Amino acid sequence: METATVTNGASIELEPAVDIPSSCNHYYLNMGPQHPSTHGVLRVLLEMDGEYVVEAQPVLGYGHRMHEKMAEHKTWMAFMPNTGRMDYAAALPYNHGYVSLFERLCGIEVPARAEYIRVITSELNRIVSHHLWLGAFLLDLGAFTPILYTFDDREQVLDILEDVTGSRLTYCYYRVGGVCKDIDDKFVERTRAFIKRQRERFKVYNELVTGNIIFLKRVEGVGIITPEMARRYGVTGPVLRGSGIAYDIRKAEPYSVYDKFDFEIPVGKTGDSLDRYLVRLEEMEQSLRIIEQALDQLPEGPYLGKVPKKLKLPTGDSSFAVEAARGELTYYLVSGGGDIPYRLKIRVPSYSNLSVLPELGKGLLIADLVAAMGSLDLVIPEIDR
Amino acid sequence: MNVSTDIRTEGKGYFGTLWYGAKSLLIGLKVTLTALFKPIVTVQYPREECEITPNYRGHVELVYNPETGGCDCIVCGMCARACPSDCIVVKGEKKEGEKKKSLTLFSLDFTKCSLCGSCVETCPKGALDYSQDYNIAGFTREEFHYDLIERLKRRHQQPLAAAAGGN
Amino acid sequence: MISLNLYSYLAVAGALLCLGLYGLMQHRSLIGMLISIELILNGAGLNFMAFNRFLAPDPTVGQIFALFIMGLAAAEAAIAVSLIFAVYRKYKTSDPERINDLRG
Amino acid sequence: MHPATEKLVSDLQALSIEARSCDFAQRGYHLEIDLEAGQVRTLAECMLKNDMYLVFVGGLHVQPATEVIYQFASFEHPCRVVARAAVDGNNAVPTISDIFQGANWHERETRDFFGVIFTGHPYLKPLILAEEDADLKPLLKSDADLKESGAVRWAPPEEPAAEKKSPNADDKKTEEG
Amino acid sequence: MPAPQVIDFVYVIVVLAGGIIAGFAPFVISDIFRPRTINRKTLLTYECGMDPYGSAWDIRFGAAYYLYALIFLAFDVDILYLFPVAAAYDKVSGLQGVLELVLFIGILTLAVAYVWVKGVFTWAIKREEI
Amino acid sequence: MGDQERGNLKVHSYAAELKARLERGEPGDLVVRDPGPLVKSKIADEIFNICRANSLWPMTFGLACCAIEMMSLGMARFDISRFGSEVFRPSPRQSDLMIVAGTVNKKMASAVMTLYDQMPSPKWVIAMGNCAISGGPFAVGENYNVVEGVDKLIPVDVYVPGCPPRPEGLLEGILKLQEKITGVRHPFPQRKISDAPSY
Amino acid sequence: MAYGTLIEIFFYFFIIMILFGSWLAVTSQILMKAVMGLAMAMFGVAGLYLYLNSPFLALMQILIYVGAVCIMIVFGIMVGYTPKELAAYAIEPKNTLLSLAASLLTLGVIYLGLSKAQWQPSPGAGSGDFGITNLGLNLMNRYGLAFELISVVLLIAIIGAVAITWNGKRRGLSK
Amino acid sequence: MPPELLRMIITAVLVVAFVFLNAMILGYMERKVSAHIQRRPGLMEVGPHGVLQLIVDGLKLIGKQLVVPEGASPFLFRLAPLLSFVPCVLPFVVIPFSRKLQAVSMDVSLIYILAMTSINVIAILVAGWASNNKYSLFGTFRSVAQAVSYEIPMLLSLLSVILITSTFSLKGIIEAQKYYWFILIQPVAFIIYFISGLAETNRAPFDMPEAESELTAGFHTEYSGMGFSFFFLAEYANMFTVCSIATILFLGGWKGIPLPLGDYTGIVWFLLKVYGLLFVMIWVRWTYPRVRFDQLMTFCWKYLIPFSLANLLITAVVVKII
Ligand code: SF4
Ligand code: SF4
Ligand code: SF4
Repeated sequence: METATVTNGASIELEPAVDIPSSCNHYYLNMGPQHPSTHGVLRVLLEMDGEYVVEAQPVLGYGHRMHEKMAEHKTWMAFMPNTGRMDYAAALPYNHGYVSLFERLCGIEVPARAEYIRVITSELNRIVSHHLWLGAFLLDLGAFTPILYTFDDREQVLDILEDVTGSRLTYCYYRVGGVCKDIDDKFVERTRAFIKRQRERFKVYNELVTGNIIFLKRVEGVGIITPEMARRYGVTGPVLRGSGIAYDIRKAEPYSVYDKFDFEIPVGKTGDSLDRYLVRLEEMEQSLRIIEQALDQLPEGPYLGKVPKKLKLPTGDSSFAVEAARGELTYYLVSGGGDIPYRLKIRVPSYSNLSVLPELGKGLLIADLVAAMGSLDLVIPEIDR
Repeated sequence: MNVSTDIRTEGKGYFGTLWYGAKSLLIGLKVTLTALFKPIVTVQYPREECEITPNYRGHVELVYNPETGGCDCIVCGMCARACPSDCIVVKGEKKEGEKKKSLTLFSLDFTKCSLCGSCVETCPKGALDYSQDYNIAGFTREEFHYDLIERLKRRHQQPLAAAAGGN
Repeated sequence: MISLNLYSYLAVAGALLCLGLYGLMQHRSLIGMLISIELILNGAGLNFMAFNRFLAPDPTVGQIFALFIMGLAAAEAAIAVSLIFAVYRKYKTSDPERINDLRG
Repeated sequence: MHPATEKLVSDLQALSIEARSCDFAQRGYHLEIDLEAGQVRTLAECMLKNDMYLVFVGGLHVQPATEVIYQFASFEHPCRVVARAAVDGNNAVPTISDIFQGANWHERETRDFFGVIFTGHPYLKPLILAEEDADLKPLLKSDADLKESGAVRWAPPEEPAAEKKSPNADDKKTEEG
Repeated sequence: MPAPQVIDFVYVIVVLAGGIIAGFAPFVISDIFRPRTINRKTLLTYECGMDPYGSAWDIRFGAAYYLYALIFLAFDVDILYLFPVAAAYDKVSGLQGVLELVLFIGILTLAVAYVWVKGVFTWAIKREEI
Repeated sequence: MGDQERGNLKVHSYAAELKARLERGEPGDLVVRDPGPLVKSKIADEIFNICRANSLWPMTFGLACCAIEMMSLGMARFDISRFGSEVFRPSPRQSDLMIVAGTVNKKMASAVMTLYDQMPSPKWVIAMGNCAISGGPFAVGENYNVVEGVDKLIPVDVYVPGCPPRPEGLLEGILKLQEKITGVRHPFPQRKISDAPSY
Repeated sequence: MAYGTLIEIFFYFFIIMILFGSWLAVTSQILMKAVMGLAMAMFGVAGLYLYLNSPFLALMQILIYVGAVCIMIVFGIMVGYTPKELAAYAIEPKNTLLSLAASLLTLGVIYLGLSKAQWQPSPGAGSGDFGITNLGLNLMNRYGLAFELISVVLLIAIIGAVAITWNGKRRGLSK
Repeated sequence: MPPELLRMIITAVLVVAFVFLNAMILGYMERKVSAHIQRRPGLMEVGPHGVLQLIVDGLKLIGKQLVVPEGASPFLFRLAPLLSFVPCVLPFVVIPFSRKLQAVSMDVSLIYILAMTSINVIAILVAGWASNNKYSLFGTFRSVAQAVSYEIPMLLSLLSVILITSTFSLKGIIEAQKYYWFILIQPVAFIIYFISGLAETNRAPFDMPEAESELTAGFHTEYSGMGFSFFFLAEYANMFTVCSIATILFLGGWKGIPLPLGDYTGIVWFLLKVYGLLFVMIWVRWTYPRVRFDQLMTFCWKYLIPFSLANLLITAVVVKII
């Protein structure tokens, strides 16, 4: 066997990297960057006291991919693939915000059909993202089977989306002025079938997960985010709604054709992990409703409007907020003319959702920290950009 | 709409929790047991091919034009310019007695491609399309620096050879 | 047949006692001392059992004694370790000598 | 304008911060504010009082001085505010991370990318970049690309159509708030 | 002549030997054939891909775990005393046996009750002051 | 302990080593010491190789978008477990295969190298996705952070291109790796595809 | 007879186990190893109990000492010591000699005692019912009081230990 | 060589072989059952329906490098897997597979099994401590606190059966279930025993020490190759032991519909029952999330122990009344 340099079993000679005073019970623990529950490449530096977390300090940047830098060197279309890669779990809302930003800045009309297609596909993508989250969250809680069930459902949507967009994950489907491919009857049919199927699946989720006493005990009262805390941190999306604030960009600043649909904003009461879980489940149902209505109302017409071949951006700045799967996504673009943005600031939802963690994690048990982190629905490369 | 329902266990009491918990656990077991006897959903890949949608975006590929027996590319270089990751290199030369340039090199570095579709969309002649290669893997990265003309030739050996002979 | 000889058991018990004593003086940590005490108690238990087997008319007495010794050893270990824990928490050290320093 | 937004504008007025209202359909925000570096904390406090939340803090590398951009919005009513503050001579602005805790990381990130120093920040260490790259400041423009701060603003309302033929140019009116 | 139960335990010891051999054999085979490459950080303690902070031996865990072990220790020994009693339970006279057992278990229950009331079993989800 | 105090916690990294490796452009001298097996036997090696090829336990290690497709591969639709590789081990000590699924940037690079080092040999690496192969969409002129290909850090055995590759692609990669280990490609006779799975 | 020898061999084996284990327990600098030694010695003693006709006690020995006391001690080590502190506990030679002398002296005394004493096996010794049932009967009848008392002792041990260790406030009790 | 000695050696070989075989069957079963619960085929390609997979896995682990990390205690680090594996073999000696298929019949068999399984805890402690890895140590603490806590309801529920039978001999207990299985008169004890058994063997939903999402791989985080596989062998052997005790005490052991050569073929019923229980264990594992550590302990002390104490008392009284 390979022997270590310290041979007699005592680590007396081993100097610890950090000199923690021996009177201190606390110790440091790296959780991540490679850790099953940090969903990729988040690293949380924990200061622990036994099972309790004294301080949880996320260390970001292990997935930093220079999106903001790249945006400043590319035309809008060339940056398009990047938007789909920031939040790979729900790429279409990112595409949506990005193209809408340019449409807003340059005042480009989008055909109604294109807007409907966007809404349908975005909502499908939101459901996919929630599927992924649901599975991963339960995996964090130690249940392995639900993730296979949700992925099974997810594959159904991915099939539908792949048929129209050509890819399964990192979509690059929308274009300024519309979408790059029309949907057909088969799409409508399959989507309707999916809606029916998904409604039935909710029952399975509820039986297997929601009602389960172990699950409830794991999430009840864990990781409470109060509305006041949410405001200070700028928490968004289902996390915010779980805290009881009914704020949804789709309602607050209706973009695209969201004002034409009848849907509700689910909100929680206590702001614990259970509320966030329930909010997301209900959101899936609401998305299904939106898709249903959109399919019913789907107008005929072109799917790609008239767009100048080379987009000339006016000087000035513009901001566009959309409700991505994880919350408010804001693109803020500063343009100095030409066809390349001068600066594109992307405010991603998980960023602020994660920034709660140091306060949220204080004094939590490590198992609760994992549960709370899972309920925040983090996509790390989105945070790091 | 408020989602907080009566499922919370708080305040259910000692025996209430026990009763509720036992019931919920049994229901959970029922779900997995029914799943155990349902058919599997797996597509067993190397043995069963799954259907790939015709819209699948594989790496880009030159489109074969049965009329000319080659491709329609006019070596305008639009695709190469549109590509955000500079994966495409197009070269052509003007042969004697021909109006258009003819394609001599069309290389694609697939390892940098992000499958954005710019090249396909910008091509004025529609000479590019996505392939259906969804299951590629190799031992070196150079294997994915494709020479698309070569690939086109291999796909349509006969017609291209005939066309070459005719020239 | 040394396994049928009372003295071999007594000798082992004696060895346990001596080693325990040695350890008791040797170890400077409370836990080490506890370990040594456990050894001594074991020696005693062994003694009881040996006498029970070879000398006593009633075969249960020695067994019950040995059982009780085990119970007492467990209780003693529990209390001792919790004392160590309390001492540690109070003085942030478990070294008996340092505890003296701190008090003095 | 929503009454709550009006109250915000008047509150800001009282703090001698002037907010101009903008056309939402084109810009995606309702109020625009230009700030001195020293006013940042006043603004943030006022925003917190008016129940706004912080959307982001970002940098913008322009001449003559790097600008720090703050965006605020409200959960209750449609109101989005963009505030720009140019850094002072030391490349610094005061931190607002004690007012809006969410700003903590945004400020660290801005330091990473632009090298802006947020005075009073509790822990201004690299967040996104590796420790070795602490001085990289990747989003700083090269001299060739660097623009005047005026060159990235919406043109004043007097001369909208003259300069560029933006389709929505006639909508572009900025009123003094 | 050894007592018969010793023969039973000779079986046990032979199986023990078998187990030890079975335990060592794979290690030996493995020792012969396995590769032994050492990279720069192969011998470093794993901590999610980072260099660990300090040694794990410097950690002192909280009282909670330790308390469980402690209560267990006393409890376990208590229950073990019940073993011979249970084996003889059908032979003792009715009332006396029941009484003694009830008394014994009652004392045991007292211990649980005490610890329960003390709140050892109640972990706070969130520790307020650290 | 406050933030300031944490400031003096040195974040250890391979910084210098990383720089050198990136400049060299290839992994270079990874091995510190390799005495080799006590007995080198060809037959034993072949037997072990067959076993190794059929029991590749990957490490749970996802970096970005591609990781989701890697997860998909473990899920019911694709089911990597048919090849005995569903045992995603969270600890590198127990895994044989590192699937680098996603973008490796400079900050992550040292962790990738550490994890690779901590895997006991024999070990293999699959670079999944264009990012892991060459930096993918991020290998552009203004790149300041992304490592252009994980093969600059650690030796890569199989490359699976795509952005992201379909799970079948990764499966193909694993089959390729089996081919590399054993030297032969196992034939998979095509079965007639059953009707679309009923749900 | 083959068993006889085999059994004798095992007897030596157990004795060696006891001696080696307890030697490890008292001399090892690493407390963890000391506990391992203790466990080993306990096993040996359990083996000797077998030879003393009491498999039940042998098993109890394992259950209580190995399964409970050793675990307790390990917890104690983990809670109370760090290797750095243990480094401070190096054995001083003077101390060693002293303790060695003391224990050797004890050994001598015991030896003297043993050689002087003349124990006569009482009639019927070693032939009674060593079984667990008989033990239980005696425990219920003749030693009933002791049986109850030991549970009281253990109750007090639990209460005492919890009272010493438990500091409710530190954990921020929610109830 | 005396025939008795030969018998001993054969016993040893059979027992050890069975431990390995059992691990393979269980490993295969676990992976197949979980796969089908999740609606996928599971092992397929290595051997027909993947039956050779576990052998292949085992051989691979043999051919894998063993890493003893720097800073670990080398001796204890290597000792731990053996310490975990070897005692797991021992209980098989006394398990009565059928009336005549039992190597040794002691009158304290049950205590013997309990004593042997309790050694596993020490192995876990040593493994976790010797690794000098925080995750391992963490897993160790949890695992040990859990194992010791759940030992109490386990013992108590066993005692309620012993009060009825008044014997610790496994054979005797089975014979005592002449007319009915004890699960009928001791259902509470059975449930408590089964739950405690799940926790004792660290199976989900009580798989604290291996809680992947929190502690990576728990106490065996640092173990590679054979070291790791021995922990698995031990886990599976322990599962078998726990389930066979449940079968013997509550489900009538080898009893079932009489078969020819009943004294030997009882093993069919015995194994059917044991693997049935093991199936339930696997089924449960793939259904539930993991409970939190403190809830686990709370559940034990607040529910299981009071209930089993009550059950014991009631049994004690009822036995005397009848
Ligand atoms: S799809 Fe996009 S990245 Fe790929 S070659 Fe075409 S333009 Fe380039
Ligand atoms: S854009 Fe089309 S025609 Fe032009 S070079 Fe590319 S493939 Fe050829
Ligand atoms: S290759 Fe494409 S999909 Fe994969 S990580 Fe890179 S950007 Fe994401």
